[in-house]
Parts: sequence; C-alpha cells; structure tokens
Amino acid sequence: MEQNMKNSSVKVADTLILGGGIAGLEAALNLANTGHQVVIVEKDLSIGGRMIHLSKVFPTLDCSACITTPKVSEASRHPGIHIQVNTGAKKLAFDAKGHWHVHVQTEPRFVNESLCTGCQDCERACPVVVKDEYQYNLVGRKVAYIPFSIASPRIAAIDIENCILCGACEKACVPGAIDFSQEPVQTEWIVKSVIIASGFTLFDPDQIERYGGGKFKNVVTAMQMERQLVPTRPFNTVLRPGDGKIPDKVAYVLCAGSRDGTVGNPICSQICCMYSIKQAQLILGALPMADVTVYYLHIRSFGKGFDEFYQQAKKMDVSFIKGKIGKISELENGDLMLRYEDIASGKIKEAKHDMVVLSVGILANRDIEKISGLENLELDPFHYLKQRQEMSNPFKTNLPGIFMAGTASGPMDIPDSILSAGAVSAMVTKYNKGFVESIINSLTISSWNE
Amino acid sequence: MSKEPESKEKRIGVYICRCGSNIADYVDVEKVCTEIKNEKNVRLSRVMMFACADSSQKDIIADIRNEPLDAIVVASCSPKLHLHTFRAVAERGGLNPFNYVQVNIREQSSWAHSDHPDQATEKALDLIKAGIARVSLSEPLNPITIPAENSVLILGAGVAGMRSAIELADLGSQVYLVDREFFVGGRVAQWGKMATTDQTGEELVKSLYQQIRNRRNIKVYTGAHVISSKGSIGNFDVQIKVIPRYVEPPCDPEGFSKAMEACPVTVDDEFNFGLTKRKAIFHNFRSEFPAFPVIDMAVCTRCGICARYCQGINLDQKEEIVQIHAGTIFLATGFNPYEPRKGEFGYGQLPNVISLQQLKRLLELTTGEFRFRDKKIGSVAFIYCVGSRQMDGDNKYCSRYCCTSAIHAALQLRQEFHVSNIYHLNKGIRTYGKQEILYEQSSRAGDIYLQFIEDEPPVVEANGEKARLTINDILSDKHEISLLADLVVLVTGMVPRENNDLNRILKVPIGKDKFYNEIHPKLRPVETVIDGLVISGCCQGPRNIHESVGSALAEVAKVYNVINKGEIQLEPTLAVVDPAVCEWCGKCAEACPFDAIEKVQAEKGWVAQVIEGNCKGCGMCTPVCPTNAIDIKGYSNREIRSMIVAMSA
Amino acid sequence: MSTFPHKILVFSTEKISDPAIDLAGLMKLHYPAAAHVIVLPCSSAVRPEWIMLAFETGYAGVFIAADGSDCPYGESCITKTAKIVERTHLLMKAKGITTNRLQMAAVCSVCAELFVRQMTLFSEELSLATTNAD
Amino acid sequence: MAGKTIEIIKTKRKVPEALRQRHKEYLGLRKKIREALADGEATIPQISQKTGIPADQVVFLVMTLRKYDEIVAGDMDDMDEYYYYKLSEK
Amino acid sequence: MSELDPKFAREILKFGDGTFSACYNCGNCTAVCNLANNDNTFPRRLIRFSVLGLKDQIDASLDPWLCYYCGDCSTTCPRNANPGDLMMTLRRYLSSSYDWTGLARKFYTSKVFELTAIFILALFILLLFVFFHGPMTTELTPDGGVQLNTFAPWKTIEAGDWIMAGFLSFFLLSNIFNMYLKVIWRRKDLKIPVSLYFSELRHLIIHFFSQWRFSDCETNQDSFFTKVKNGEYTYWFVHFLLMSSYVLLFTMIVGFLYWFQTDEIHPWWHPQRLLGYYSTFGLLLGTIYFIVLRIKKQNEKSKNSHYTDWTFLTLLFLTTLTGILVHLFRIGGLPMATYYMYVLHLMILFPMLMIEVPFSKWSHLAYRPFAIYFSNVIMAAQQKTSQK
Repeated sequence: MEQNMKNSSVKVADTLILGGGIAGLEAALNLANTGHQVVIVEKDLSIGGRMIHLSKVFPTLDCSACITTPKVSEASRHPGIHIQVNTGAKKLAFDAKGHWHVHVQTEPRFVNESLCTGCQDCERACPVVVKDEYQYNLVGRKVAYIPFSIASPRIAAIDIENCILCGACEKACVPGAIDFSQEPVQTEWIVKSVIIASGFTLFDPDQIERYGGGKFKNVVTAMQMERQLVPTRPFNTVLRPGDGKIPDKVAYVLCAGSRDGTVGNPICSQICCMYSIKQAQLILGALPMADVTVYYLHIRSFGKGFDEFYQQAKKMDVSFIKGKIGKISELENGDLMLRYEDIASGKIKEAKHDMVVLSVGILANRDIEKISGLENLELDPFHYLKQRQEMSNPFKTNLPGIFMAGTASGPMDIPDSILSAGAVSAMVTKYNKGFVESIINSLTISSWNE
Repeated sequence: MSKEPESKEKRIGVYICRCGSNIADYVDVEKVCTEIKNEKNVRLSRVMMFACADSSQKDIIADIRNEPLDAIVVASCSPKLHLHTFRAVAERGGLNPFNYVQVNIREQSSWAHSDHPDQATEKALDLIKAGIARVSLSEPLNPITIPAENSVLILGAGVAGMRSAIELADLGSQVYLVDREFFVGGRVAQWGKMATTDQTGEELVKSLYQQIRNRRNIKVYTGAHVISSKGSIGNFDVQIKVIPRYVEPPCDPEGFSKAMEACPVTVDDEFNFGLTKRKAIFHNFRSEFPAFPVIDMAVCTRCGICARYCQGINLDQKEEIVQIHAGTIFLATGFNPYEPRKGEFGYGQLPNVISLQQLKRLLELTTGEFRFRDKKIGSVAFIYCVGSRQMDGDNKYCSRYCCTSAIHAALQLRQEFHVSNIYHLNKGIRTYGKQEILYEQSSRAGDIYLQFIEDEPPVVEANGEKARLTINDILSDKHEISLLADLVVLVTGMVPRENNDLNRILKVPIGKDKFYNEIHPKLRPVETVIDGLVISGCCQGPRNIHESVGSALAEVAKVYNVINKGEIQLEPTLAVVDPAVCEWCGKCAEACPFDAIEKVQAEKGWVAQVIEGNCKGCGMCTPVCPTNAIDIKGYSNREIRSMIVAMSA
Repeated sequence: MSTFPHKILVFSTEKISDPAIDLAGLMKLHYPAAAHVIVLPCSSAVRPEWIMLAFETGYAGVFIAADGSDCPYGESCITKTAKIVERTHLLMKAKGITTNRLQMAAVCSVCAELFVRQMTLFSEELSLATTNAD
Repeated sequence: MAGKTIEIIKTKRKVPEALRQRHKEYLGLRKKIREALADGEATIPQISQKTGIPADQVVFLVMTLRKYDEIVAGDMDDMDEYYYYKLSEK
Repeated sequence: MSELDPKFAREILKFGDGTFSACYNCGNCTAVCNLANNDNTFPRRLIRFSVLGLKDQIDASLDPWLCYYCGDCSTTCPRNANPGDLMMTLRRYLSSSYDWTGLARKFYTSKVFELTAIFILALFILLLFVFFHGPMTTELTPDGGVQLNTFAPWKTIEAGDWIMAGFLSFFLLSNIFNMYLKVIWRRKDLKIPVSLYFSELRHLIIHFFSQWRFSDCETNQDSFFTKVKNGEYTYWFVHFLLMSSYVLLFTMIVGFLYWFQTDEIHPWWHPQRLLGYYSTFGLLLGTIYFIVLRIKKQNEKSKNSHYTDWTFLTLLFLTTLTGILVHLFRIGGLPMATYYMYVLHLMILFPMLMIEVPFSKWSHLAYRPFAIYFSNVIMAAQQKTSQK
C-alpha cells in the first residue's frame, strides 16, 4: 500500500485523530487497545496538549503531568498508534468507498528524530534567545531547543524563523542529528474515520483596553500563573513579571473574555472558576503570607467535588468578591488598582493588588475551518463543532465518519474531555466495524464524492 | 550475608551506553566496563556509542545468539525511554523480555552528578551491579490471560443504560439490560422537553427502545433486581429476581383501557410525581416499553375485575430467578430527585409549592392554558438549590443540571404558556458552557433573577391563593424584597437512588457524596476499584442527559477493550502466593484495594490466592505478610534484596 | 571500597516519583550521588525487612519517595506507606538505630526540586549524625 | 552530511536584518546584566537601576540566564520582597 | 421591605426601548462609570430598581440626572443590556413623574399626542396673527430694512413672551418643586438645615452654565490640549455652544425684545448683531451637529434616538432656520417674505418652547443643575449627620 515518493507517501490506517492532547490521546489509546490502527496528527512539537503544561488539577489537586505523561508514553510506544508531531492537516477528501483521505504535512524540525538523544547539547550551544511560548513568554528559550522538559518525543527542534544560521548547534551535536536539509513531508492517510480533537484557543485579553490591553506588566493571564505554579516553572517561585517581586496581594479577575457579548463570546468557559480557585489554593501553598482575592460573577463549581473544593478555598481564606472588575489602572510601583462594584454591599470599591491574574476564557480552535474539504462541517454559533444528535449520539459531526472529542465541541474540563474521548472511541469502534455494510448504504449525499 | 539466596548460573551480557558524550563525559564508561567484566555470571561487557541505535541493537542480538546469553543488562538512559526498545531486542534475540534489565545511568547518574564525575562513575557501577544481581534472579514471565465472557450485565435501563446496551450489542456483545422498574427509560422518560435541544425525554426513550427491540443480542428484564453475585472480571455470576407483570400477550389496547377503567384501586401515580392518580393496573405513556401494562401487586386486591375485560391478565404469574453470566457489570442506576422535607419552603404544606420534577410533568400533561389545581397560573417563582449545596444538610454538592433545567422550563412557560411573571430565587446561576445562552435568553425576555445569601434562604408563606416569598436580595444591596407568586417551584437536585441491597451485594465503592465512586476522575473515570464493575450516568454523580450518554459510551469503550477478545491479557507483574508458606491470616486481603485476594482451601488448610483478573501488581499486599508468602513477580523479595546487597558494597 | 561514606537507599515508584528523579537529572539538578535508587510499582510495597537489610549492609539512610495522593493504585497508599515507616521505626528502635535514618516524602512525578532538596538535607543530616557519633 | 547541512540552508534562506539586530541587542543586554552582577549579587530592581534596563525586561533576561545556568538565585532581601541573583561560578 | 412589581419594567419601556432586563448584575457599568460614586451608585442600581419595579426608589433618585451618557457602560456591558440608554429612558420617565399635569407623560409616550399638540399650538399662533397682526407695510426703513415692528410690534410680542414665560416658569418651577418633594421632602431619613440650601446654591449656578460634569466622562491622562486636539471636548463644547446660544437668545427675546427686535439695521459689529449671530451660529451648528451624530449613530450616546429627541432637534433647527430667514429677509428688504416667515418662525418657536421646556427634552436644562444642587445638598446634610 505504501508508495513512497521523495517527500510524500500514502499510508493506510483505521482512524486519524487530529490533535494529540488529552482527548486525542485517550481516544487513541482506547481505539488502539481494541485493535485499531490509529494515527495522531499533532501540530505542536510534542503531544500532551494543554494538560501536560498544567500544574495540579481540580478538584483532586493531583498533578496534571502525572496523569498526562503515562498516557503520553503509553501512546508513543503503542504498536497500534502512529504519532506525527509538528504536522498539520491540509486537506480532507471523501472517496466513493467512504474513506477519508487526509493530507497532512510534517514541517521540518531540522533534527533527525532517530539520531537525537535529547541531550540538549545543541540548546546549550545555540546563542539566540527568543520568548519561550511553552512558558507563555515569561522567560526565554534558545532557537535550537527541546520544547519542554517532559515533551514527547523528547527531541530537539530548530525554530528556523528565528535562526541566524550560525551552525553552532550542528557543531555541538555528537550523533549528528541536526539536519538543515530537511524539507516538509507530505503524507496522505487513507482512513475510515477521523476524530477532531483539536482543542481550544485561549482568549487574548490584550483586546480588553480597560484591563490594560496587555500593557500592564503585572497583569498576567491564568496560563502564565499556571506555569509559575508548575514544578518546572520559569521563575522557580511565584514572582511578578514586572519586577520580580514576590506578590502578596493577588487578584483573580474572572470572566475575562467569557460571558461577554462585547468580545463576541457570550458563553461561559466552564473551567475558569475552578482553575482560579485551584490556583488560589496553590498560591497560598507556595506563598503562605499572600492574600488572594477572586472577583467573580457567579462561581460555577458544578462538577463532582467542585463545590466542596470551592468551600475548601473559602476555608483557606481565599476572599471571594461578587463583582466584575470595571477597570484596572497601573500605579507607579507596578501595583494595580482595581475598580469594581461590590455587589453584596452595592458600593463602588477600589482595591490595590500587586499582581492581577486574568482568568481568561477559552474559544473554539478555528484552525479546523482552514482545512480544505471541511467546508460542509457544521459549526455552532460559537464556532465549535456542532453535535448533530447531542442526546443520543453525542460527539458526532454532520459528516460521515467524522467525530469530535474534547473541547472541539465546546468548553469542558479535563474529566469531561476524557469522558468525551471515551464516548467517541465507542462510536468510532462501531463505525469502523460496521464500515463496509452501513456506510456504503448511507452514501446518499453525493457532494462529498467529488 | 550468607543467608542471601545464591543466584543461578546465568550467562549475562552487559552493555554500557556512552549516549554520545552524555554519559561518557561524566561516567568513566571504560573503567566501569572493565570492572563489570569481573562480576559473577557476566559473560561479556561492552561499551556502545548509542545502544539504542539500530546497529547496536543488531550487535546485541548477535551476542545473545552467539555467546549465547541468558540475560542482558543495558546501562543507558531512563527505562521510561527505552525499556520497551530493549525488551523487544531481547525478544528478537530469543530471550524472554523479562530477562532484560535496564539500568539508568544517564538521568540518575551522569546528568544528576555531572558536578562529580568520579562519584557518577562509582554510582553507575553500583547501579549496574544491582542490575546484574536482579537479572541473575529474574524469571521469564509471560503475559497472563484469563477467559472473559463477552457479555455485559447492565443494571438500570435509563438513557445511559439503554444507550450503552445498543452500542455494546452492535459491537457484538451479549447484553442483559435489567431494570428494577417495570418500564424502561428511567428518569428521562419522565422529563418532557429537554435543555437545550427541546427534544422530549419520551421521544428519546422511544427511539432508544425501538433500537433495543431491533437487536437480538439484548435481553431486557424489567421489574428485576440483583439478589446475588459471585466471580470477578470476565466471569461474574449474577442472580436476578424478576417480578412478574401479571399481564402477558395478547392484551389488546381496548381491553386494557377498559380493565384500567374498571380497576377499583386508585393510588398516586409516581410517574407523574403524584400529580395524577393511577389504578393498580397501569401504564406510563403510550410509547412505554415494554408495551405492556403492569399490575402493581403491592396495591392490587386480586379482585379479578380487570381479567373480565383484558385477556392477557394472569394473576398466577410467579416470580422468577434468572442466572446471568457476564464478563462485566455496568452500573447505570441513575438518581432520585431530592424529596424536600415537609415544610421546606412550604413543600407539603402550601398547596401551590411543587418540585421541578412535578413542574416538568405538569408541562408535559398540559395543553392550552397553564393551570394548577384548577387555577390559571400567571406568575411562577423558582427557588434554586433545594437539596443541593446545603449549608446544614448532607448534600454539599452542586447538582449540576438544575439551573439550566429550571431556566429551560421557565422559557417553556413563557413561550408556550405565556406565563409572563417568572422569578428565579437563586444562589448564583450555574448555566455553564453554552447553556449560558438560555440564561441570557430568559433574563432578556423579562424573567427576574434574585439571589439570596447562602445561609439566608428565602421564606415562603401562604397569601390567600398565592404564595408570598421574601428574600434578602444580594443584587439589591441585600434589600428585603417581597413578591407574590401563583406557583412556587422548588428546583430540586439529585440524590443517589437507594440501592442498599445492590451496593452490598456488588460491594460498590461509594463516595462522600453517597454517589458511586470512580477510581480516578481523570485516569479511570468510569471504572471502580472492583475490576469489571463500571459506572456511568447519574449514579456516579449529577449530570445532564447528554453528559450521561457520553459517560455511558465512554464506559462502553472501556468495557469493550476488556471483553471483546473473549480473554483478558494481564501484565505478568502480578502478586503470587506461595501456598506452602501461607498460613492464611487475611492481612493481604485487607491491604488489597482491588479485592484481588481470596481465601481458598488447600491441603494444609486455608491459604490466600490471587484473583489475577483483579490484581494490578501494586504490591501493597507484600509488606503486610507475616510469613513472606506473597510476592510480586518481577519485583520479588529475592530480586530486591539482591539489589540492595549488590549496591551496598 | 566505596567513595560514598553515607550511602542512601532510595525507593522510588515507577509512575510517580521515579520520573521526578529522572527529571532532576534532566534539569541537571545535583543531589548527592550517594543516593541509589530502586524502583517499585508503589511505595506501599516496600518491605520493612528490606530497609533493615539496607542498614545491615551498611547504608547510612533509607528514603522512600512515596506516591502520596498521586498513587495510581488509590489513596490508601498514603496511609499504607506511613504504616510501613511506622513499623520499620519500631524494628529500628529495637536494633538501636536512630529513626531519622529512615525518611519518607511524597514526590510527585515532576517534583524534581523537592527530591533534590530532600536528598541534600537528608545527606547533610546523615553526615552530621555520623560525625557527631564519632 | 553531518556538520555541513548549515551550508545547504544558507542557500535557501536569508536571515532578516531585524533578526540579527535583535540578537545583537540581546547580547548587549546580556553583557550589561553580567557586568551589573560582576561585583556581587543584586535584586531585579537593583540590576534595573544599574543597567537602565526596564525591570520587566530584566526579569525576562535574568530568568532566561538562570534557566541556562549563567545566573543562580540567592536569598530573599530583608523585606522578603525580592530575591538576589548572582553569576554562577562556572 | 419592598414589593416586587413586574409591571413597572413594562411601564418604563413605554419611555424608550430597553434591553436592561438582560442585566446579570455584574456591576461593570457602575465600575466603569467616571461619574458614579458611593453617594450616587449608578447605573446598575437603577437597572435593579427598574427590573424589580421599585418605583419609589426611582422616583426619589437623582442619579439619572447625574449621568451624562458618555456610553462607556453600554459599550462595555457584557450582556449588551445598554445601561446608558436606560438612564436616558429614566430621565424621560422622571420628567413625566415630576410633571403634575400629566402632559409630559403624554408627550413622551404618544407620538400622536405630541404632534397634535405642536399643531394646535402652531395653529393658535397662526390664528393670533391672522386676527391681530399689524399693518403689512411694504415700505422699507431708511436703512432699507423691513418694518417688522409695524407688523408685529415688539411691545405686543413682548407681552406675549412674558405671558408665555410666565406659563413656562410656572410649569417648570412647579415641576422642580415636585422634584424637590420627591427627592428630599419625602425622605424621612434626611434632616436638612436651611443654611445648606444657600451654601450649595453655587452648584446650581455653576452647573447650569458650565455643564462641567460632561468633561468628567473623560479619564485618560492626556493633557488638556491633546484632548482638545483629539476632539474629546467637542461634544461638551458644542453642547455648551448650543445651550449658551439658547439661553442668550431666550433672554434677549423675553427680556430685551425691544432691543433685539429692532427695525434698525445695526452695523455688523454692533453687540446686538454679534450676540444674535453668536446665538444663531451656536444653534445652527449645535442642531446640525447633533442631528448628524444621531443619524450616524457612531458613538454610544447618539445610537438610541427616541422620537422626542428628533422632534426637539427638528423644532430647534427649524426655529433657528426660520429665525435666520426672518433676519435675512428683513435686512434684505423683502417685506411679505419677512412677515410670513416671522409668523412661521413663531409658529415653530412657540410649540417648541411650550412643549419642550417644561414637559419634554429641554426640561433637562433645568432638572440637571437642580439635581446636582439637590444631590449636593443631600450629601452635605448626610455628611453633617455623620459627623455628629
């Protein structure tokens, strides 16, 4: 079946999964364990998605990496799972036999994967520093780099856009893994079914002018705070990025970019309340002298054990104030003044904090819309994938053989993402199994045949 | 040290990886290699540039065949990276993969101690010695397989149970769908229009049961409950008792309606939460499943009048005991709506205070004008968090579905029944995710939201035909607001069903919130600590309908993985009991979190035995054994002791 | 002839604490090389007699890098591991071994720094104890 | 091909001038920070004052250099507000 | 304890479209408002009063008058509940609630009623002129101007002006007195020393003339000149121009008609002409500016136009336009045109003043400064009590 050409090949599998985050991995493992051949296509340099970057997760406060990494390593060595990182889907086409042809392109990482030992010699040799996106720009990284310490595969890559082509990495690499001659590689996967597990994007709070529009140094996003709380954190402790001061009055501003018609996202992001409560607890663990205040509209601790977790935070003296922050102003020493209406008293109040965390919401990952051949894929008004039969067949799209898992269908927390991936696995197992009989019969819509 | 067991003569090959310079820069690999050569049982010892490289792998395989070697040790990076690579190498060379040991001298020696290369070398040597000691004692292990019946017993025929039954049947499993009630559909059948699709529960249940009827490999038992259970994953033997319906085919609809009319016994209809009455012979709605009425023997007087009209009636039917052999047991027993205490917000005292579930039935039963107790309803007040998020009571949890559901009902009241004055007395609205849109729609349409302080719930009093509600409204500076409503709806949360007998028989783990508990919400969200016993839907915790269906399908995926091959493959690193040494004391069984140890009769008396299907190989049982009779394969007492000794030198 | 006067035997666990110890190496965080690790599936599988054997064979200290609440085999791990330590302390007392030569801490799978800190402190404590004893 | 592939890419790509400038700037800032720490440890505001580099940039640079082992963190100051940083001994 | 009244929100909606029921009480609007403070916490509190139907609280509230509709609350409202528009609607509601005649309510809630009233009043003027006008001489003055004072002697007109002004003052003052009763008199919790009414009087005067609270709507830290350059004061400036022109012209017409309505053609630099031109320019520019803004709907405060806004602007614009034409025709020596235009001018002017000043849009000119005055009196009184 393989007809290898220079930089392109055609391969066959049962199911292709777009996105190697927790939902994609869970689905891949379920399917591979039932005997399917699965491909994971991940646009990032590592699988593990967002979850691998988180600190501890609510409401059990177990460490996120401890949950993700075993799944990551299990998937990466599973004989039924083929993983392509640094790879994006370009085009999908449906053939007359009911197969999907998924054209993917692997971008060059300029490192030979089989030779690299992950020793980081190239990283030490590289002289160029740019912002580290895996640490949400809090710190720098080299241009030749291992994405992050628990990345999988733990292989170096060269960020060619920022490379000054000095060649130092190549000299430093003993096994000779650096290979600047790499070109993009195309693969066409012929599969029975596709699972879209492409996750979400984070709301960019820079567009909220009254919260500083990204200009205030000590206003950070929740993801930046999350990184500061991870054991592999950039500052080795919690510090204000504006001047390295240890914060002692931290504010959380909830619904920054959620439930807000003015930014075009009227829905609730479902996770921000809980992750903020979690971070508040973790900050109190890291900085016992600190005060943490959470400014909220409604606390949405709706899941199993969530409300108990919220009550626990209150007992730990996290302050909860009902009221949306109207505006933030920056003082000369970098402290921040927050103006809000304290709903409980009906008074306008101003509070000084030395660090503000914007609990930014999540948005649909609209990259899916850019893939050619998916123009007929139905979306909901918020650009998430639409669930055709939400009640009886959740996580099925309107196109045959295309399913969704995790936050591709809407905001959800990790347990729900994992459950959705499980549900999709069952549906895909059935779909792949009954592939020949049922699908050919249901091919009444001709427009995809072309 | 003489008491340490002597290791068997083995021919061992040791490979030391330079990992380019990563190991070699700090660990003097040549020195290590030379010293290792002198170790007992070591036939050869080599340094390699990259042990994981293809050429190196081939060299190792050649050595295994040519020497030949019984076991190999590779000292390189962390086993998390290459354990499986080298196990495969061993296998290709003809060795059992467990006769291979990887020693981590990169992450745990050269890199960690790059500040002291001499110490890194010394430590590497120690670690390799331990590896050699271990591999000398290692036994070949093979994956264990146990037979597994490709059949599933599903307890609870609500949407979660029904949906998973269909999926499992389609995947080829035999399914036994068992419900305590006489009609399937669970709570959803009662639900009416559902948020956010406006499909009715009745429609959903109907479509599911039609699918169930079309599948030959689903066997449905209604009016049935579990009376005993034995066995473990792959092979559960469960007995269920089936209560007869006292109605059997043929039963023509006309005769049945006459029989129902004639029946002299009238009781509250639980399906409509007591809003209506039913007879001793009854059905729920027209598309119920099975499409057969039932005689409720608890209230039937056996007068026999019904039998005059309907030929299918057979009052002599007997209870039946059915044996089911199943590979796994699925729990989808669902929830009960919280029943408010008498007097809680006027419930049971004021005539116009009802629960959300009652309202949903009322909406289903009403056509035209919205009336309750013969009075036109112009204003409705919802009180939220009744039975959830209790400050004083036991139910500390949020019931998750109720905010959205109540708002959805309010929108239905406004749009379909033109009720224009709707009040929501809440504790903070939790319409998470896209459900927020319903909240926005409702308030934009003019529903009035008032929020009470957590420990100051609103007060409900009678006021003529209406109810007067008083609330300290947080949203108006805690101003006391008073309002009149024709109907008060208590937005009642979920509590688990009372299944005390079932829980006892199956030993279902129960959480602090009294719902069934999963092993881990993220790692194993549908499994319980009892292998083969899985949970989904609202018996695990409050959920809305599509979340329940989602969890049910997730459960299908897990279960199907386990049973579809007719056998279960287990990692060989399991506990094993030496019956010669065991003097049953029960401590291991007590320590085991997975119920994997049973007491069996041996020649000399009672001894422990490992239920391999349940054992996860954690080893929690080993330190508690007073006679050292229990061991974990691959981490045996001898192996670990030999490693401790080998490194001590 | 060991270069390590105060050898420490570390029991780590496959899924949780051993990855953290690996991570310490990966991040080039240095801790005393005297710490030698044996990997087990779960920290509540450590047998007291192993610890006693370690003291007999000359280790200065034993450290259990426990799973804590992250244990994949359930939360009972915490109490069970604690019990093992408790039982071993009794055995140690009986043999006249000071109980602080056995230490335990929960080490999550990315808690590399915590492990390094624990090792450094433990090692200092042990060397101090022996110098004082001398 | 080991050691030579850089030549291949050089024929295909040009390094934008802005990139070179940014790199040069970084090297300059790095030098300033190293110089500021040459006479002993300092907190972020102290480094900022000595070098004239805005404090938030100093945080970024110091933390990056810390990540690559050029700088190590010391103790907190008397007010428990800032950490001291110094050059690592390597 | 207050009784929730769901009907009241519907009552308010008669005074303007409103989406305020969408409010989920986040308090963002109050927090972003530069004019809100803890003595006057708006707009959310007023949204709440409106939703719950707490009529007494709204009737006693001065807050709607303290809002100058910069629109920040509406542009940043996460639920798009448009609090700024509610404040505007409440100003209409309050104008009606102060008005004991009930006319304001009619004008604000019924287009037909308002148009009919305009028509009747115009007809009344027309009829007066038809029956009582002076000789329509075509003979020009020595300067070549029309003898307007012969057609409509200033003494007669002035008498009419005075009568009209009397009516206006009576209605307006009685409404303001009613406002006083609602916001101060009926409040049991307030004890106000008489001296405060005098000491706080300056607020009334300052704000009447300057409308300075407008400028508080801007908070950015730019210098005054940058702000002027960026057009941040334009709205205030034009509003001030319009308001001052109006007041000036009103004063000249009512108080100094003999001086203002003259048949002499003064040189262009004559104060009478200059003042006249200033006012005409102000009115013309102002009305056109606001009409354009309302058509363009680019900024928040011009987005939601009530029909009364349009009637007011149209009447004012037409008054100005006809006024200019009267002037031009008079100095241009076109007698008949001057006379007809004069009648038309008064036919527009009279209904405008009679309807707008005491009962409709223009009444805010009085209510706003009084509201600030009253609110300062209340604050000062509260301060005194708290000091004790």
